Amino acid sequence: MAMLEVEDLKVYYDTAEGAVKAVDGVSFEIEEGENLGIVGESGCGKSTLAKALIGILPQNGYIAGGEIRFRGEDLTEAPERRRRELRWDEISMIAQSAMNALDPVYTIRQQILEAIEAHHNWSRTKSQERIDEMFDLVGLDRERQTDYPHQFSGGMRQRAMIAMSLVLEPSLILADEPTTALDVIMQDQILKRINEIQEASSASMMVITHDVAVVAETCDRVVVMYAGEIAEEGPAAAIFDEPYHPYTLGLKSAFPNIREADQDLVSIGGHPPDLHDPPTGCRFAERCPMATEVCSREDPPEVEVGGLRSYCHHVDDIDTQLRPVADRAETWQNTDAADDRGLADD
Amino acid sequence: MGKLNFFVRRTAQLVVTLWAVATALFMLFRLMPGDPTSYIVSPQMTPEVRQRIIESYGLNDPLWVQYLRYIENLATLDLGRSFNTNSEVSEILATYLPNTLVLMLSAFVLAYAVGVTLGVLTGWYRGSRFEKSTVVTALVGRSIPSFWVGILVIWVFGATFGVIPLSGMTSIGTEPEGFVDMVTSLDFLHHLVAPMLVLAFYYMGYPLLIMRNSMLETLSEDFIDICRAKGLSERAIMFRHAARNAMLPVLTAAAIAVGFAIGGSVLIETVFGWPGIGREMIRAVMRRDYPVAQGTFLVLALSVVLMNFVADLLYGVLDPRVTYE
Amino acid sequence: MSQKHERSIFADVEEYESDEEFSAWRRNLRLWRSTLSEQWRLLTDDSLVVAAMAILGGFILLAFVAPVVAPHDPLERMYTESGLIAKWIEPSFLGGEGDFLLGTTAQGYDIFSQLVYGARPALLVGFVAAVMTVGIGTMVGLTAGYYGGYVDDFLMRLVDFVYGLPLLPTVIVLVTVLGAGLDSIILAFVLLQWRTSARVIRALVLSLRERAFVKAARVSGASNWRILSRHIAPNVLPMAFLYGAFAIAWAILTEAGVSFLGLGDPNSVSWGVMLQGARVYSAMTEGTWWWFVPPGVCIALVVISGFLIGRGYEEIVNPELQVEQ
Amino acid sequence: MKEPRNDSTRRRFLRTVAGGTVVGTTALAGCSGESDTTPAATTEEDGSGSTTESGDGTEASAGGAGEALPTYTYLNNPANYNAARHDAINLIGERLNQLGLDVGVEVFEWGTLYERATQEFDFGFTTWSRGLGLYPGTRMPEQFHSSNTDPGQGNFTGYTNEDLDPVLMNQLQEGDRSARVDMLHEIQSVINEDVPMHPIVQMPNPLAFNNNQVSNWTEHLVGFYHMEPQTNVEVTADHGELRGSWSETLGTLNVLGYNNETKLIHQFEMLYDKLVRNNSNLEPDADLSLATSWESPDETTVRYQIREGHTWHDGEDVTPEDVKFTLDYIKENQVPLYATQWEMYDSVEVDGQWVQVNFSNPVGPVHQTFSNQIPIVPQHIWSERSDPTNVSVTEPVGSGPLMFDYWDQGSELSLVRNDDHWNTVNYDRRIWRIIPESSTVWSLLLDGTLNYLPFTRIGKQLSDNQSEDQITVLAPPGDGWWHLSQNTRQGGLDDPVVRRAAVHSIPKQVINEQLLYGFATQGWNLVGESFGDYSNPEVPKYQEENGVEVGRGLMEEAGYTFDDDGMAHFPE
Repeated sequence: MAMLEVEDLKVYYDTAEGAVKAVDGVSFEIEEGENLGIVGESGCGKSTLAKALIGILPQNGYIAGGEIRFRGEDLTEAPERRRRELRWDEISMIAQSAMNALDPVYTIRQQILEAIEAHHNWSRTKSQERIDEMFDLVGLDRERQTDYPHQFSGGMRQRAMIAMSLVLEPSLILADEPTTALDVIMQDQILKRINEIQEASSASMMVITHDVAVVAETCDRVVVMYAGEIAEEGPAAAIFDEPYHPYTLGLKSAFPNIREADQDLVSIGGHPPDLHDPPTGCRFAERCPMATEVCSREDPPEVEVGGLRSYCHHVDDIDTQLRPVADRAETWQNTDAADDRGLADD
Repeated sequence: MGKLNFFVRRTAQLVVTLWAVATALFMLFRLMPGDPTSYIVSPQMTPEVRQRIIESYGLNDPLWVQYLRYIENLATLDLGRSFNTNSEVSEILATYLPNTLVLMLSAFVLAYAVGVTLGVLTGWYRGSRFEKSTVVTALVGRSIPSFWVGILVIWVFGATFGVIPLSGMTSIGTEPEGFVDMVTSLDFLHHLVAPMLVLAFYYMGYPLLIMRNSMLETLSEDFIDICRAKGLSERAIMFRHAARNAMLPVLTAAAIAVGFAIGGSVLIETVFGWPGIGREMIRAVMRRDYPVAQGTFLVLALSVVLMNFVADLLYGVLDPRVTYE
Repeated sequence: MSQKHERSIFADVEEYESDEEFSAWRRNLRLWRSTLSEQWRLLTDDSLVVAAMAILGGFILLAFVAPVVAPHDPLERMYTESGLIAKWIEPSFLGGEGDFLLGTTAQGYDIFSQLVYGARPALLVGFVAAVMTVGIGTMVGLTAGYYGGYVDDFLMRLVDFVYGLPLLPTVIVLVTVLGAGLDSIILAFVLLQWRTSARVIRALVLSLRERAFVKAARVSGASNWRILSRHIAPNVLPMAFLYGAFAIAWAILTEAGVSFLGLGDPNSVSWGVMLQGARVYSAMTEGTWWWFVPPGVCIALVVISGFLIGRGYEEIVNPELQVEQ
Repeated sequence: MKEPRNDSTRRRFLRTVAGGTVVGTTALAGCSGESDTTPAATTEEDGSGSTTESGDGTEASAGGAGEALPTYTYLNNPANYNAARHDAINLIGERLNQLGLDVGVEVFEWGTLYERATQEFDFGFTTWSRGLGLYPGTRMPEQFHSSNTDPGQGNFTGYTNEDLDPVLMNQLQEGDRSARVDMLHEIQSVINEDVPMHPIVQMPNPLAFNNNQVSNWTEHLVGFYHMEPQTNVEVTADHGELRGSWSETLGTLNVLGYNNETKLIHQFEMLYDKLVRNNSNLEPDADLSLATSWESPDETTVRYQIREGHTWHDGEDVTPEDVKFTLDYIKENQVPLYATQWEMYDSVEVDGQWVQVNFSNPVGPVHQTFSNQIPIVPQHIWSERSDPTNVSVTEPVGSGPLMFDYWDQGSELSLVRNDDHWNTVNYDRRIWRIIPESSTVWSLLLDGTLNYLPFTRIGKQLSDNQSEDQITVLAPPGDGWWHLSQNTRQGGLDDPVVRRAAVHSIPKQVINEQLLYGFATQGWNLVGESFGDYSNPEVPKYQEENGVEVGRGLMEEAGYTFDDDGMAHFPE
């Protein structure tokens, strides 16, 4: 049995214009000690997925169907008390931007202590030792525990965030864009640190990012999401070396590959569909260079190919039609409105 | 260094503001229609008596001399004597100010406690029917003229049902036993209830709405999500984190709220026959009792300026990000 | 969620702006129209706001057609058939003699007519005061925020000073100096209340000044006047409208309070003056609620309409308050 | 400065009633200004001749033949100051318009109104309350003497009549009562003919009380605050307290430093004794007085025998030295409130139990203008005080029938019975409560929390509530009246015919019956019937039902014409 099993999960938001189907029938598993990456553009539902897993959906968000089984226990059915017990103790998270993820009016120490006290009845000394340990682990000066967040630099804050997320030795860490807010050098440091820590502890990790490189570096297995659905899933190496879903291909081409220098960066034209009323058939069809009439009529089948689980009508043709030209920018510019409206992160 | 520096600078600013208010007031009262002496000096007094009275008020000196003396007296807290009763203005203030403070502060504290709490809840339960009805109630409280509410309350609960006293601070024939004893007496509390509630209802909307807006902003911050992810209880998040952060603008607003509070209490004191400084000010203004009007007004202005000052200092305590640059 | 106003609402105009002033202005106009109609749509989505607009609209209409609606002149003494002054007459629906819908006052004036005519000064005070306060406040805020430096320092100290004055007491003193009357009340109110919008708009301008589209305009060599009038002012206007709506409410409340204390224009009719009359003639003890309840209700309705519209608009102007999704 | 005797005397009586009227009346109470009875500050003026005729009374006739009469301003007080009077003025204004005078009624705050009328003479018509005090002749010179027409002097209507001037002065120095009566009668008939000032209504001294708790109120011309009614009244309530109310705070308890406000007169009347008080028959009465007997050996000397065995509230004896001290003290310190009085005498001597006051001029009705005015204060307390007007007195010590108990500033004053007084009150304590809202006051009177309302406002409440079982309302005639004064300096109003026409137009009946609910009596003479034989019954009455037509007729007779709008024009 996997540690976390997500089955046909649906997460919707109520809005004035109707329900937004942010996550619409997603299934995957995370094994003990495994690193799973979730990749996708902004607004594809990956952050919503994380929030649903840990149970902090905003007021108008709700789980519309499916199951989240943590070590066999269905969290969607669990009482709020139980879920609260599991939070941080078993499933913790590293937030997108540590800048805003720490309460500005309390010291770092107070905030870590608060997490401890919410779950354990440890003695002061034990808590303190644990916090010291964590500070050492993430490479922060113990003396600065009593600083306020605004006294830390961005990198330090992210380390503090990591220290906080690890303090209760959770089984699963959800890292939501752990490095986005940092500069490149700092990104690298933090990623390394995360990897080290994760290897040292036996925790599983779910890394959510739009940055393919991050996933490639840290994850064992990857789930690619598009418009609330899974596009493709499989081992990290396979996904990046030879993806079968056109979207994955495009995404891969959109990010600099550390291994292949001098590569042109491309961007996928068009924008994700309106999730109030998602299109029938393949949701990527509108932006897909390979789309045919069947794509917008029928839901794509699940296809096992090359060690991957892929959802596409045209898996068979991808090697011949798309892969050779995936690096070219014009391949992805097939739609006329090429403006990126820069939708806000959800 | 930073903190001290800030304190010194802020204090200097306070003094300058007070000086400006005092100066404006001085000029204002010299602009009042009619010769001020005509109100204190009976035209038929002997020239000697008249002269003596005018001199005793220093009204015959050139304006700038009067001004300098006025400022000098202010600095030594000498606010002059009432034109009407000859009593020292400082004495009048000492008599009425505590009464106003009791009424205003109790109403203010109540309004802030209830208003902020409801603000937290309405912010937290955004979109609920509770939120909508609370917000509308708060708006109504701010919109209905407080003096009119006071009149209705007296009419309904006082005159018709007889559950509240109609006027004053103590029952008729109650010998004063000292301020503390009076304030803690049941009789006093009975008299306090109605004006306090009317005032609090009027004050409440402001902190409530500000707190709600501030809560909404705070609740959209990432750290709230983290707090929830940490498995904290709703209450802990709502109050320890969201409310604590949302408090800051409410605090600044408190200074402004004091200004409104004073306006409200001036009217309520009049309606409820509360022997307070606001009622005394109205009397003095109506009767052209300049020294008393000046004195009471200065005290009211002082309380606003002082509140601003305190709010600034408190802000520094409550928000660790303030650096006193 | 917390998408800030990063773009000027003129963003696309500026991008394409050429020498063709004419077409630019046309674009301006079109953009304005679409922005306003969008805001109008959002505003009218809220049923409370629609109700508030309907009430306010009703009163505005009433103010215009007052002579048609009111059966009598508000200050025309009524006489009974036997030639006596028709005073303290009960409303006709309660069986009072004569044909007075809401009865008559102690002076023999028709209460309903007074109520109808009372809409005029209320709205006059509300709108004139609102336009003036917000006008002055916006000018000061723009100047201080945009030019910064000593100008800003001076203007903001001035605002600090004005903030040191409690609203109602100051208005009372000013009205005493200026002489009782509607114009004095408006003037006194404006002299104080511009402070709020000045402070808020300055803060807004400070942030606008740092936005990309303003910086870009400055780099491209646009004059101060051009930047102010084309880039900053239009973005400030929604906030100015917002404070205008609140100023209407405050002005009417202030007028009512001051008139209630007897500082209103005694030769005119307003709701505040009516309430004062009811108080002077002790209508409360007489239980003649038809005299002192309707004016209060009217004040409350108009004021709450102002607040509701203001609040509704605030939710649009300030995206933090919008329902998150 | 040496002044000829007669001249200085004349000046003395020309003073207006002092401070009280100007400053002391309250803006909110509405009853204030009704009782400004006590002549207080007066004086002597600088010798620079300001008492000479100003002569501006007759030169103002601006209007040419056939032209319309100018527009006039009728000064009105705000409704919250005195509602009934406010309404009455509006009503008279309407009638004057009907008469054909272009009169605009304008409302002014009381201080401003008074200044416009008495300092700037910027008015056509004006009305307020005027009290005459015990002796109705006291204020006659002030109001009508030709030499008193300068700004700030009492004759604000600018009326001049050289023939009347000597009469106005002499009645105040005349020792013989019947001669005084004759002179007053003459003044009344002349003024009634020329009408610079005319009484609209004679105001009563209204009192409402809860008859379950209080009884036996007796009447007195000056009002129910007087010692005689106050010692007659009986309290039947269990608490044994007389409980009254006023809308405004007292402000001070300094009997030498107040502004003659009614609310304070009410307190000091019972806290202090006076040399002589007049009873309800307006006669000096030893039973009410600190002096047990008095005599006047010559026309400038009065001797008072001081009551023996009387004590101050703190237990010290009241001695003739205290009386001498008081008189010397107020003169020495020129206490403004009693300036009229201290200017009258030169010196005071003690002779055993007797105190002799030496006046500088003959004094006529001395017990109505002097002996009944000055409160006697204890030497052992006041001798330490150098600046009597500015002393802050929080626990006054007097010798009157009530003693200070406590003063909760802004809330209430409590006075308790002085058992050692020769004329004790019939209740244990008297409470004076500050309640600004008159509606509240009535509720409290009805439920017995309060039991008497002195100086209650005349209005619908008084009228309605008198039908309640537990409420009794008394409204005996007082010494005051509402005057209609016309500015004789203005064109048109300089003609007695126009003034008479205006007086004819006053709807006295409507004002009394409808605005004053019949509590007052229609005014017809400066000195009303309440003054007994001082009132001249021969004076013709201006009380026609159809006054406007009568007035018009008068004017037409004198050659005035009326245009199509009904507005009056000067004779061709």
